Amino acid sequence: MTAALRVAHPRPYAPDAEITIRGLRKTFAGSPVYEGFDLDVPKGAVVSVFGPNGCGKSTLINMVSGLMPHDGGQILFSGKTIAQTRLAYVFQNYREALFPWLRAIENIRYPLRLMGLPKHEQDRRIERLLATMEVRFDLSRYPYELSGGQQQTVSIMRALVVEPEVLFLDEPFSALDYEMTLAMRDRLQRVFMETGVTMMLVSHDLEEAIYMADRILLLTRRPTRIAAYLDFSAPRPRSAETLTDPAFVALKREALEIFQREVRA
Amino acid sequence: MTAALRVAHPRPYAPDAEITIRGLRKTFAGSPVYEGFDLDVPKGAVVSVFGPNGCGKSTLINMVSGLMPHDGGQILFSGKTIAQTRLAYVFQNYREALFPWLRAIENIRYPLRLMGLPKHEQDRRIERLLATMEVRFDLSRYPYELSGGQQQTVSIMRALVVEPEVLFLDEPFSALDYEMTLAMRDRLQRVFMETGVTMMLVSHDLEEAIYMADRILLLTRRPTRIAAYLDFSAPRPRSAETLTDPAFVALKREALEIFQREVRA
Amino acid sequence: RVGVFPVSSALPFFVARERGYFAAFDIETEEARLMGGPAVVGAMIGDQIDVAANLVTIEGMNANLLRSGVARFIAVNAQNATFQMEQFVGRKGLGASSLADLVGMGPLRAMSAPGPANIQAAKGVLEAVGLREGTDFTMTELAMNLHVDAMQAGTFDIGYTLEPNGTVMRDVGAAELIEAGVIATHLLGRPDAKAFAAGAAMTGAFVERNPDVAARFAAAWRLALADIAEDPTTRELLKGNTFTPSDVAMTMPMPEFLMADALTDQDRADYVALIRFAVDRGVLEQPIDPLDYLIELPEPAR
Amino acid sequence: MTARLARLGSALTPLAGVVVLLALWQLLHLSGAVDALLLPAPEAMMRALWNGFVTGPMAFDFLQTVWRTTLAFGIAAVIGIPTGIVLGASPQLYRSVEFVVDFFRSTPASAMFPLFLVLFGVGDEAKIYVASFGALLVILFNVAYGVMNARKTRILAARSMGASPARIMRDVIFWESLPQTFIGLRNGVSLALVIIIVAEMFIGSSDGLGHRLIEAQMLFRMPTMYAAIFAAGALGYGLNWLFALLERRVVHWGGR
Amino acid sequence: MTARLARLGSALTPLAGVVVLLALWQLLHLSGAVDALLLPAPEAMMRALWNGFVTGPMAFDFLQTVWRTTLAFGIAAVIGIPTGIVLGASPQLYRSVEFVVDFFRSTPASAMFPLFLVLFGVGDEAKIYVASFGALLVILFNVAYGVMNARKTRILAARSMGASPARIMRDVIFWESLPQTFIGLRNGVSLALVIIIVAEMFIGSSDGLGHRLIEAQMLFRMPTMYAAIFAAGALGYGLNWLFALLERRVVHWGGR
Ligand SMILES: Nc1ncnc2c1ncn2[C@@H]1O[C@H](COP(=O)(O)OP(=O)(O)OP(=O)(O)O)[C@@H](O)[C@H]1O
Ligand SMILES: Nc1ncnc2c1ncn2[C@@H]1O[C@H](COP(=O)(O)OP(=O)(O)OP(=O)(O)O)[C@@H](O)[C@H]1O
Ligand SMILES: [Mg+2]
Ligand SMILES: [Mg+2]
Repeated sequence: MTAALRVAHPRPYAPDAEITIRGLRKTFAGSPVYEGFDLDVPKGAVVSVFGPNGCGKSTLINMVSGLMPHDGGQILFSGKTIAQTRLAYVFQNYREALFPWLRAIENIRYPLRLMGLPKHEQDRRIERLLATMEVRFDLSRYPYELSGGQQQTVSIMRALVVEPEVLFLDEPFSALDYEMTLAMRDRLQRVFMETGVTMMLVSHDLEEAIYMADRILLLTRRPTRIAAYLDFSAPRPRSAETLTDPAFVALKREALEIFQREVRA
Repeated sequence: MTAALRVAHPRPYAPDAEITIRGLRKTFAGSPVYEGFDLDVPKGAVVSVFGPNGCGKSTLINMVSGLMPHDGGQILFSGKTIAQTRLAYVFQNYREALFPWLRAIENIRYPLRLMGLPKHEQDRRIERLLATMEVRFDLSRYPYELSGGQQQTVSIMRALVVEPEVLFLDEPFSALDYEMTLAMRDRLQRVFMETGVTMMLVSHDLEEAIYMADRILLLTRRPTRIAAYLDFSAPRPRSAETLTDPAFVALKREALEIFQREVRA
Repeated sequence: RVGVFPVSSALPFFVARERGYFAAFDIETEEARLMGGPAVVGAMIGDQIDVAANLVTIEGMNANLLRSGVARFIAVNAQNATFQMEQFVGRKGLGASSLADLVGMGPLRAMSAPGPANIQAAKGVLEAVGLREGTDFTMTELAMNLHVDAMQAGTFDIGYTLEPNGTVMRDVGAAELIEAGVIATHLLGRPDAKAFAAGAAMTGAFVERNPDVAARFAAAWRLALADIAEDPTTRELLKGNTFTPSDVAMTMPMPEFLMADALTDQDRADYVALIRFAVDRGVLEQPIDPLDYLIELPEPAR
Repeated sequence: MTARLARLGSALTPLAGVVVLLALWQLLHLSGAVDALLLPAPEAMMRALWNGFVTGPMAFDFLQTVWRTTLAFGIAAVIGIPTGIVLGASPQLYRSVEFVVDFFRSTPASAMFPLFLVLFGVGDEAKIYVASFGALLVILFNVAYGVMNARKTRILAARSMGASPARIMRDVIFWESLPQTFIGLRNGVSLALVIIIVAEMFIGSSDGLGHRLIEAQMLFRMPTMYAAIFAAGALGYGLNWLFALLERRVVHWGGR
Repeated sequence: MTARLARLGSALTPLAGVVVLLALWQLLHLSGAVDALLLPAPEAMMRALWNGFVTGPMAFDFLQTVWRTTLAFGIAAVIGIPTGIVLGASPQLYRSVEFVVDFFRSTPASAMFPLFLVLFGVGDEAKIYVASFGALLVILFNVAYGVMNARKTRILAARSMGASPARIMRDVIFWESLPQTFIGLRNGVSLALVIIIVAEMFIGSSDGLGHRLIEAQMLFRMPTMYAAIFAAGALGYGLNWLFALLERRVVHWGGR
């Protein structure tokens, strides 16, 4: 990482941003994914990331969360280092991110153990989490005994249980059933309203992306640029009515147009 | 498998069924998923399977396609054995079903090699397939170099290239972007219209499930029963208009009601 | 601390221990079983043992070449046609009753006990009777524990082996004796010559450090040698202590155990001749006089 | 009923191996291809084994060998597993010690005996350490490669949760490489046993299966020799079986 | 620039191992903990090595050992890999031969010499076969466990496409277990080398590193003995390095 070599960049730093990205560069096998990419994620906002397959959404989140090295540019957290920030991440491949040697419930408990919480506090937090979600399956099973959607549910629960400051969600509802998806959306919204967590959510469901978001980040094909960075400021809690709200419908149409123009380009 | 021990079952065999399931029984760790489960999948029909997480959709497809043993009951293909039927399967965990030692294009070619087709015929088929889909990424990459959605795309292409008689799709669009999902739906519809393949499609998107289907199979929670087995006979090719068709909207409402009743039960 | 290579030539150690001679001279022994010469020599150089109950003289001289005085022999074992140790055997039905009979039988597949000393002795003997390597015989060295198997399996025509393997082979019918005491007869020139192939040795460091203990040890050793010469029941001690089958322990040939001061002038000349052979054959890198490393310790005052 | 039969059958499967081995032996013996003195009937071996264990010293030898092997293996495992994990977690680090590991893995223990004699004296220690050393290298090698070949997603998951490198090794890499670790342990325990026996044969010992074996060889007591080999091999199988059992208990997620 | 330096650095990393080994040796030597006759300076070993290779017979010995090892290993790999795959694909089948595999894996080759001597004589064949046998077992064991521990999804995928069991083994299981196979091959090639050297030491040979080694040991020529050991160890490292290189080429998907 040659951050030191970075050329001075015109764009100023936004003071209220939780995550500030400047001049980000990432290359795979010689061809660039990101080049001089800038982004601000406001503190306490939900940013939905919407873009075509392979444009680099997972790559972006991986770099921001410090799991993947970037080739150039800077990623800054508001005043803190990544290590000081309590973050949680729901991986796109939730199957491989769970620990098969731990039961589902222990998978959920694991980040709490990492935080060094005493046992009773761990139990308390888990119980609090369970109380707010209707989990219909046996959490004392091992991950490989669960269906895809159940695994994804466990994965989300593991992320929520730490009450993170920053939450990354990479297509977190892709395997959930109709009911569960709705429930999880609501649950996330409630978490957001209660704790003001900063969230980056990747979703291929435009309706969902807008419904959840304060800001919608539309990305182009590789090399990836920002096609648009839209605002959606409907009041929370949002509900089924929001979906039929004219502002919502208009924004959705606009986003779709931008997306289709960029994708077909 | 104690098929021989099966007690006589009242339900008659449907003569026009591609797949006939009678008295299916499957137990995991002592608790049943299926018990005395009957189902007919008509020849040349698309059956969408819709049901809550963990109800046994993947399990059902796995058993029908002969990949997982069942504990009792019969699964019959019209007059043929499974081995004689050319079937294709898009796995829910598409990531692990691709061969990482083969390039994407070779992954797609693999089933053709299995069929023993000569090289030029393989090439011809692959070209024909590629001509009908807009693949925007480099197929000479290895699977682990592809994004989630790209991997899923390869997975679907591998299934389509063999021009199967029976096609199983387990949440095949879960990782695809907006455009790609639409394109794939259309592509599948075209395949269906051209070849009259029998299809079983698992989807959590009710709209998609109905849009694609001749029949919609609604499943309950475990132990899994058929909540409803609805017909949808809108003419093909279907398009965006279909989604606003009153019959479609009514059916969707009905299915949703049934589903919610069963899931909340 | 005594290093013991558990073969028949270690008998004096067991006699001295079991019959209480060590105890009588107030010596406590700690037995370290070591398989083969290199291990014994290494332990002597490394000062891990004080005495080697049985050390091949050529290996001892080799050690002395590396560091003078590491191996000082208090006793040596003679072997010849009477005191049989090394010998040539032939496979069943070979029909040779002396080495001379082998002439013209070639090419013979020969095996030898392992190590350059043994190989050179074996080759030297065959060459002395007029056989040439390559045309009349080919020589393969083989670990001692495989000798009986190899002869029984008919892998070789003739073999240069040591006791008790020779006796075992004859007993199980794996091979027939051709000639024993071949070093004395063919290399030293007389059937009654004494080939001092092995002996009991002390490290120079030990002798210097504890001359008194060394002297008492030698005295105990002397009593044991005397017993062995006169009392065949000492051989009972071969059983269990050494790799000697109990059924042959009482009958198998043994070398003649001699204290260093019991060597006659002729014996000394034979000893020098043997070592010179080793030097000539390149087994020892430089000439060395073995007599310098015979040590005669005074009778301890009791 | 069928389930219980099946369970019984699968418990007996390993016995099939014994039977096959003895049957092949018996056939070879009967065929006369090999001199009967050199390859006695399995029955003669069995008798020697029985006598050796019941009236002879073999039971004691067996226990001595078991004890030495256990010690040697224990040392090797305790050092080898953590070292393997740490080295494997940093391929660059592993490459820098790879020469030493591969060097000594490819050097016969018998060649190293002189050095170990010098370093550790002529007692049991030398044998135990040389066996430990051999087993250690194999365990370390297997564990390190298990770690290097492990999937990276779970490590990333743990890191995203803020786990320290040490925690990641303990909580993730250790488990992730566990199947390979078991293979290493089984390779290691067999090697420890082999080296102990060879040491008992060639560094000199007054007990142990290796001593019994070389003595029988020297004395041309073939049934006893084969009995000692059989005891050693069966011991090796037994130790491996223990680990296989443990593995099946612990690595329940294997292949899933 | 930095990239090229880094590449150079990583190419030199293995040398670090050599340096570390020699430095430790030198230290041990200088410390005087071990008698200098028994553990000569590494420099003396190096000189013996150089002389042995340039003017002495060591180059020929080295090639002989390489040749025997290659043959033995080749036979073992050609038989071991397919057998391992077939056995591993059916755990029940594997259990039934497990006794034999674990038995002989835990039996020292030196103990089996009498039998192999009887079966194959004292020529090169005996050495090569006994080494083959040893390496075969290790390769088979590793491959079979690699297969058993492999993930099942891809096998199911191939089966759903109508692949026959034989095709599945060739097209999927083989690849799936390839990382483990390479570990097995590396264990196997080291073991083949070890057994060849031990055989050269103990069953009649007039050349080969093992012969050179035992001769030097008998003559107490320590520098030559260590030179032979060093040559053997370095050969072992070289063979392992070849496989590591091959593995990095072939198993590009490792850990992903
Ligand atoms: N290891 C790699 N080698 C080469 N290219 C890679 C590698 N990993 C990712 N890529 C490429 O980088 C691009 C971005 O991948 P990424 O997974 O971030 O996409 P994504 O936006 O998350 O897509 P999806 O919606 O399908 O999940 C893709 O085009 C992919 O082919
Ligand atoms: N190996 C196993 N052991 C125990 N239970 C299992 C095992 N495999 C699956 N199950 C259970 O079987 C049920 C059906 O699983 P299946 O994967 O078929 O669900 P699904 O309908 O495909 O769900 P999803 O929509 O989440 O993919 C689940 O409740 C799961 O917990
Ligand atoms: Mg992605
Ligand atoms: Mg499923």
